[in-house]
Amino acid sequence: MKLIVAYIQPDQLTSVKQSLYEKKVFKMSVTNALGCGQQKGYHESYRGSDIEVNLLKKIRVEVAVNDEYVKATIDGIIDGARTGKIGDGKIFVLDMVDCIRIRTGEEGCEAVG
Amino acid sequence: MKLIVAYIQPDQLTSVKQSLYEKKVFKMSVTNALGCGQQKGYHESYRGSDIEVNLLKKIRVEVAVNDEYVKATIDGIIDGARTGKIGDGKIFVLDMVDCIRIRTGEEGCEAVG
Amino acid sequence: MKLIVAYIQPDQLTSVKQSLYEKKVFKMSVTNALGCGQQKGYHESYRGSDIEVNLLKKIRVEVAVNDEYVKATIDGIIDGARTGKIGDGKIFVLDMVDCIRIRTGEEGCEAVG
Amino acid sequence: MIVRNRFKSFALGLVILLVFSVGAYAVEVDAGTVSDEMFTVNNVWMMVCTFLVFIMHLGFSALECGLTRAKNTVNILFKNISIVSIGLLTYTVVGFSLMYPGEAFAGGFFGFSGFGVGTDAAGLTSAYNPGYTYWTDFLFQAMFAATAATIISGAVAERVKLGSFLVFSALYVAICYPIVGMWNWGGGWLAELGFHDFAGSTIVHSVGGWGALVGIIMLGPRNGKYVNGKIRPIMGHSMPLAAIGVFLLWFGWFGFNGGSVLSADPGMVSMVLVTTNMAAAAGVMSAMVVSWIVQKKPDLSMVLNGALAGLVGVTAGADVVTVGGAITIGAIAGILVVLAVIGFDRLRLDDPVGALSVHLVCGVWGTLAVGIFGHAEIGGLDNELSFVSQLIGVGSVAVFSLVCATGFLFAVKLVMGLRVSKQEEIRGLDIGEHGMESYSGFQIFTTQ
Amino acid sequence: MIVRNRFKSFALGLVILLVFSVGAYAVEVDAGTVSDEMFTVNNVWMMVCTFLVFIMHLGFSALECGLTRAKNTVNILFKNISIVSIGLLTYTVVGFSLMYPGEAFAGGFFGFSGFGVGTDAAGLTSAYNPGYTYWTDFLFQAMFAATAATIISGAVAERVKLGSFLVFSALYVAICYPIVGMWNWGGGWLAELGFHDFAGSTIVHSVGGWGALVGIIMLGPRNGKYVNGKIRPIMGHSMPLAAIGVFLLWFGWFGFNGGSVLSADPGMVSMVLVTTNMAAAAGVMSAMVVSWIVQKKPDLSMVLNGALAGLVGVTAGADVVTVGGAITIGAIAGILVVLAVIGFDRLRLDDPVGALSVHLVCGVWGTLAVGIFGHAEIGGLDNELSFVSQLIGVGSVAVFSLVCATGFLFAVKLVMGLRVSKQEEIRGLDIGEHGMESYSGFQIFTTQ
Amino acid sequence: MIVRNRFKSFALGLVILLVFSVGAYAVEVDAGTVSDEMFTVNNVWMMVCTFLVFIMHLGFSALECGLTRAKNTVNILFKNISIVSIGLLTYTVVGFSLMYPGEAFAGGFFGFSGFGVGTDAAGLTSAYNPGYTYWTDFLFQAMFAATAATIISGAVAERVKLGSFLVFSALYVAICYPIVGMWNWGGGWLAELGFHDFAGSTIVHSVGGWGALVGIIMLGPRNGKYVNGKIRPIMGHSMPLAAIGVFLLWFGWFGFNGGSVLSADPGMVSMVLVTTNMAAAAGVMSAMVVSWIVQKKPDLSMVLNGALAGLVGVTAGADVVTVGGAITIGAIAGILVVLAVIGFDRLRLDDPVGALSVHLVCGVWGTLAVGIFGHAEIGGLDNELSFVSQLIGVGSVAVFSLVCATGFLFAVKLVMGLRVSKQEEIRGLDIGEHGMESYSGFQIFTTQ
Ligand SMILES: Nc1ncnc2c1ncn2[C@@H]1O[C@H](COP(=O)(O)OP(=O)(O)O)[C@@H](O)[C@H]1O
Ligand SMILES: Nc1ncnc2c1ncn2[C@@H]1O[C@H](COP(=O)(O)OP(=O)(O)O)[C@@H](O)[C@H]1O
Ligand SMILES: Nc1ncnc2c1ncn2[C@@H]1O[C@H](COP(=O)(O)OP(=O)(O)O)[C@@H](O)[C@H]1O
Repeated sequence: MKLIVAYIQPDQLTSVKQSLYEKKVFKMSVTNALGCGQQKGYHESYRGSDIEVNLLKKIRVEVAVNDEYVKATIDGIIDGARTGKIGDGKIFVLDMVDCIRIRTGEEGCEAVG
Repeated sequence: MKLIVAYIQPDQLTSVKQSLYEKKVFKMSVTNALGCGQQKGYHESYRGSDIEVNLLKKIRVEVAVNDEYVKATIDGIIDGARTGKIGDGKIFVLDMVDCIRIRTGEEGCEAVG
Repeated sequence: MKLIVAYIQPDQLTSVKQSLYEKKVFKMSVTNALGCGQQKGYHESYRGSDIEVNLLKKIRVEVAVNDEYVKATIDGIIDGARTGKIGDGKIFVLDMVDCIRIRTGEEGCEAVG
Repeated sequence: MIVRNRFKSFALGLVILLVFSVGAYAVEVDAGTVSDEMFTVNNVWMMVCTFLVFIMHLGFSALECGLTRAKNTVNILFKNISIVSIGLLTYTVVGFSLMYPGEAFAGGFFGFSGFGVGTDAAGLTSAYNPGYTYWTDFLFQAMFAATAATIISGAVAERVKLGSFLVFSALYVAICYPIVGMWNWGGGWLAELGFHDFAGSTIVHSVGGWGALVGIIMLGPRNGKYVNGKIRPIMGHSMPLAAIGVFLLWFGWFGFNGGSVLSADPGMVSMVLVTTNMAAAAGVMSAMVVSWIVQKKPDLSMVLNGALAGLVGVTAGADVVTVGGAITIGAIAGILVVLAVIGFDRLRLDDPVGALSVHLVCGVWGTLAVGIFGHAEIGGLDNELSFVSQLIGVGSVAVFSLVCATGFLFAVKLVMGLRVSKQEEIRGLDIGEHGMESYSGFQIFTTQ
Repeated sequence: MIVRNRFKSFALGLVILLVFSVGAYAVEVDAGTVSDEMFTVNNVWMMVCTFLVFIMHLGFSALECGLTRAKNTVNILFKNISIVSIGLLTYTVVGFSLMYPGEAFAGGFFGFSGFGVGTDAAGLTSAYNPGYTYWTDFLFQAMFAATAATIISGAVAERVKLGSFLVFSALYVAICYPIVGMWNWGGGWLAELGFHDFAGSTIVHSVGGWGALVGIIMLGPRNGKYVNGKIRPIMGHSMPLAAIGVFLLWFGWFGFNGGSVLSADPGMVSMVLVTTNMAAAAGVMSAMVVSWIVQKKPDLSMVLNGALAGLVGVTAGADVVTVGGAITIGAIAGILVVLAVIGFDRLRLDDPVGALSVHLVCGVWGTLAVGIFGHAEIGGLDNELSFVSQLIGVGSVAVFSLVCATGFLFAVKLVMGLRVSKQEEIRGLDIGEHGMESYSGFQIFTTQ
Repeated sequence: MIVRNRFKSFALGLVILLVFSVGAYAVEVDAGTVSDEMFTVNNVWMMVCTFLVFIMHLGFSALECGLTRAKNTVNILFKNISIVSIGLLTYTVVGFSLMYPGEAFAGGFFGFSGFGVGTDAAGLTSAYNPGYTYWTDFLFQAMFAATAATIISGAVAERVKLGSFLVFSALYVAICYPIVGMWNWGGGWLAELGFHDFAGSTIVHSVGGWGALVGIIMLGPRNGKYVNGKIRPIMGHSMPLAAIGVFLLWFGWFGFNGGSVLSADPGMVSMVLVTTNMAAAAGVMSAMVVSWIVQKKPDLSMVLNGALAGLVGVTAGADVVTVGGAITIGAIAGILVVLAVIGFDRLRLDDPVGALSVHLVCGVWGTLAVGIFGHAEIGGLDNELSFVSQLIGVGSVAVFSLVCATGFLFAVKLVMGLRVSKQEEIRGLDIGEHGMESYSGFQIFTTQ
């Protein structure tokens, strides 16, 4: 089991959801986040003073999948999120030791899907 | 050391906190998130057009614990979060390599508690 | 590759960014969170009833780094976040199996930086 | 001036029903009792007061939204804009004729001069009244009417079914309020008795307050308010909205009380504005002091309620008290409101916006205070003021309002149900009743 | 009274250009036609109406912000406060002289009495007009002027370039609006024809509406609104702001229509206020019913639009309809607005705030309704009301406004471009055009 | 009219202390100088202006909230509603008697006619003043009084202790403001000198501004504003609130300046409204231009300040300038305000809302501008206008206000301390001073 964490552009969320659906990945969790990477920030100016904003708005997607789905999930995310511009984001893959469905108490691979 | 990540229903947070306390787990971090799983979404309608909302409000709880506490923590979360209805959420368990307390610099198991 | 997760005081974010920069760690993702630990909460009162608030505002910082940067990153966070007062927060280190840059499809260590 | 001999009036009835009715009135045309100029300036002042009372509905909306949770905001705004409209329309159809039936149709307790509104040419001259035309009279009174229902809205917020509330409001504002209003302002038995309620501490505010009390009891507290015998505060989601609400209500009170003089009489109106403002200011200060002492830190929501408390308190006697009297009434109202908010919570009466404490408690207090601090000669009244009359007024209005509210609410409960499901309450009435959100895009914790 | 013999007037021109102009007017000094007192009270009422119309601009701003996304809020507020100022200044420089050229300079279709404003002593007495002084006249009219541009602002929100919009607005409000206004209120050919538009259903609202239509077509829909042939709603970010907007607009309408009587005539003004309020209330109720039926759950934004629909609808005939007529007009407007919002969306005309549905559709409806429900004798008019005249008025204003709007917008598009880049649109105009955020610190999802 | 021979007045004193005082006044009863009708209409206008000035306090509150951070919003609202109340009450107890001691008690620099307020029957007739009754006079002036303290509130926001601020405000508004006011409007030495300050550019706005300056210097900048020699902007949390504030202030200015005519004189009042509005519009446009040039992108907060700058600027001379003069004054004020905001920041004077730039800089500018653009004959003044008198007025008020503010603030600092702890400042004054949040449920980043 793996926990896949992806940072994507906010406006790509809908298309990421779409392409994950096509890969039969239906479950995910989403948080909003600020990210700082290669992408240049922008300047805000307020009452005459400048401020550089380099924490840009991003969406953090978390998907827990069984190992056989890892590739599909990663591909799905890339398909949906890639625009080719700097700032498209990253995917991190973590090992997951266990997974439990709260409602039923199911454990492991059963619980993931 | 494990990092336990749980997605629960927002209104169960108080009771999860409660039951973790009873299990002597006092530390945790909470973020709000949107989740998409088995639970059906609902329809919003705005100015005559419909939209299906299937990213539902969830709470993400993160608890870092030493290995001997893993079971207690999972049980605590289940106790507090289970309502028996679809949408109760999931628990993900990750391996944690290290933990540091920023204030003192303590490392490892010491730092977790 | 490691994924480093740190909970820090909100007002230390700027100085954490600063000291990570000095350590040549330029990329990170930030979410806001609520935390509950050793730090005492405070009382709010609304229309005559009291409520104890013990979920305090925190910032969650996530940095993916290659193994040789782990120490520098942890030191950077500690440098920037330590005030010596309870509530300074914690750092969790997780093993990361893989990393993909969405824009280019690069994988592994390449993708992290 | 343009002469219109007959007016036909049609009125859109409750929610869907269209009630068409034609009213032909024959007010006797006296020679005008004041000069055209005086009549015009009086009427201008009354129209100004009318729009001030209108904007109070925005005040009520903002206050109610501010002191409740973000997930019920659409619902609250919806209720409030509907109530204004329902109030105006039902007042057209039956309210005005019930409240001011005129001598021909009068009775001590009940009178009705037919459906709809309309006037002949005399209604547009000072023969109708030296202070205003027929239309100004009607509109000013119609704006008042909706207020009683709006008060209830705040008390039952965050759990009442939309449809049920609208039907109840329509009934209450169409029937209960005008009948009570007639007792005093329409020349009924309370007026005969010498009961004095200048601008409605009892007639408007406590009528709303009693309705709110019944609503709160019949609905029960919001989910999560009283848990394991402990009070868990449910915080309002926007203090700026609450403050905007209170400032606008205070603003509107210039018209609510200032217009109740029913003319632009310079001495009287300006004195009423002074007593009104002083009571509000005193209510703020005393609520602040009490809140600071009782709650350790001064609570903004209490101080906002304090301003309203002072205003409601002085409303019954704004024309018969000295400045000192007004300050005293306001200060006591400010104390009462803080203690009442805390007290009602102890009694497990869950009132999200403090409607009971403000409108009921201070409405009663203000009416009784007329018997204590009022001087008939200040207001140029014909009769003496008496504590006993005031008490009778308060009591009889209480009984009638409680009966009406209970009856209507029971009927509505039977037919439509009163309260939304627990699940809907948790998710919020915005999604449950309207399928939309009030702050799309904003991240809002909904743990409560 | 203080006598001032000559006034020089300077006027700050469009955006940067300062246009200095001196106007010396010689209104013939008649003996006053009304008493000083009557003149004063008339003028007080007109000044009151002026500030009521002013606050409508806050209403428009709040409504537009509320129904759009948080990331464009700074931009919307910026546009709105600029438009008021541009409207006031251009009206000073050319607008007033175009709209009310006076007999000396009049023509049926066009007249101009020179740059700037100014009056001699007679302008301050009832010799100028029994209802108001020259200055009151000017300011009241100037407040109206900006409204037409503000209407367009809502329709093109979230994608129009700031500079382009400001230039377009300046042109539209300086040239198109006053010329159309002159046709009717300035005594031009529509007035001669017997066309009746009491307070501007056509002259103000549909002029704005036609401009909005052209803007919407030329700009195209917002990114993400119509995807793969499906309509994806883009939700407004703050229903409280939207509701504040509508309440303030309703409030302002007391002045918009009440002031259009052009005096404080008690009977006429109070009747107009009644018809105005009743139409608004009816609009709320009928929009509620339709929305409840069509959308399954009642939509707050529709009901808010319903109130405005009723108000816009009754604006043309508020002085010539019965209460029943007003309710009917308002109720139909409330139905129309809901269907129009849905209909325009089907036509892929992306109108974030419903400006077309409210101002154009109901403006046209209200104007035509005068030919159906209006009675000339109620308003004391000299001429008869006719459906045909109304139709001619609606049509001719449509043609002229469409031509102006298209011309101006094309010119602006050529020189400056009209629409922001897609990237800027996604990130939000607040950052793109102003480099700032409207809700600093708040977490806002920007997936849309 | 109702005759009241003696009024007793009680007044709730500062914060806790109740000061009871009885005032018995004997204004000589002249035969009325104007007709009853004229007196009534004058008085109606003045009452209208009074409620307009009242709602400015909501404007100030909203603006101050909007331009500061969400974590201090409860505190700001609390301060503002308290100040209105404190202002009204202290003005009752001492302010009115200090500011308008009347001939019997007058002095060039100081006069006092005893505690409390009250009038005999003559105070309710035009014998008191052809423009208003005693009570209208008092209430209108009392509404002005609170304004000076409110101005300071914005400047010291986000770091001042609640209790200390309230005590300071009470002192400043009870003592400093009325004494300065008397110098000019109460018939004191500045009036004798021929100093002209129509509605208070100096008497109200710069009195507030100087107090703000002392407050800013004594408190120091907010934590995090100036770091390592660099200016780090601290963004306001809600631009819609800020815009609501400015629109309401502009709205209120119709009464602030319109009421300062002290009657409903049609020519004079309407001209004053025109100059007032034109200056505001010009301030918006020039601030926009300057901000666009200097900051590259036009800053909404600057343009909002520009409107206020124009209004403050024209306040001293609204009755003595031409329309062209008003536009010029407003335009220059709009330029000054943008440069001043940037300038004060360079000087490390941390003024969250721009109170110094708006009220002090433009207050001074407006007063001096009377000496440049003013024509005594436009305002029908007895004396000539002179730049030197204006300068003396500005200077003497500066000295007195600075001395008062410094004295009071030092005293308060000694006894209670002025500034909250750094930790409280970081967490927010809402939790520190009030134990509550302003936006419960919303996720707000508090990194700043
Ligand atoms: N090493 C990292 N640790 C944590 N987050 C990262 C890291 N690298 C990238 N991110 C996240 O991914 C986002 C996009 O990265 P960026 O470098 O701007 O684009 P790209 O990957 O296309 O070069 C960042 O804003 C940040 O949220
Ligand atoms: N595979 C997954 N990856 C990420 N988040 C998940 C996954 N499965 C479930 N979740 C989270 O758990 C929540 C509840 O899951 P759901 O399937 O609706 O209920 P249940 O687990 O009771 O069947 C989801 O809304 C989502 O936030
Ligand atoms: N075991 C844990 N699991 C999850 N989060 C934790 C844990 N321990 C600490 N935290 C996070 O770190 C924050 C600071 O911890 P706290 O115990 O208050 O301070 P300190 O580490 O200085 O003693 C907490 O508010 C919480 O967000």
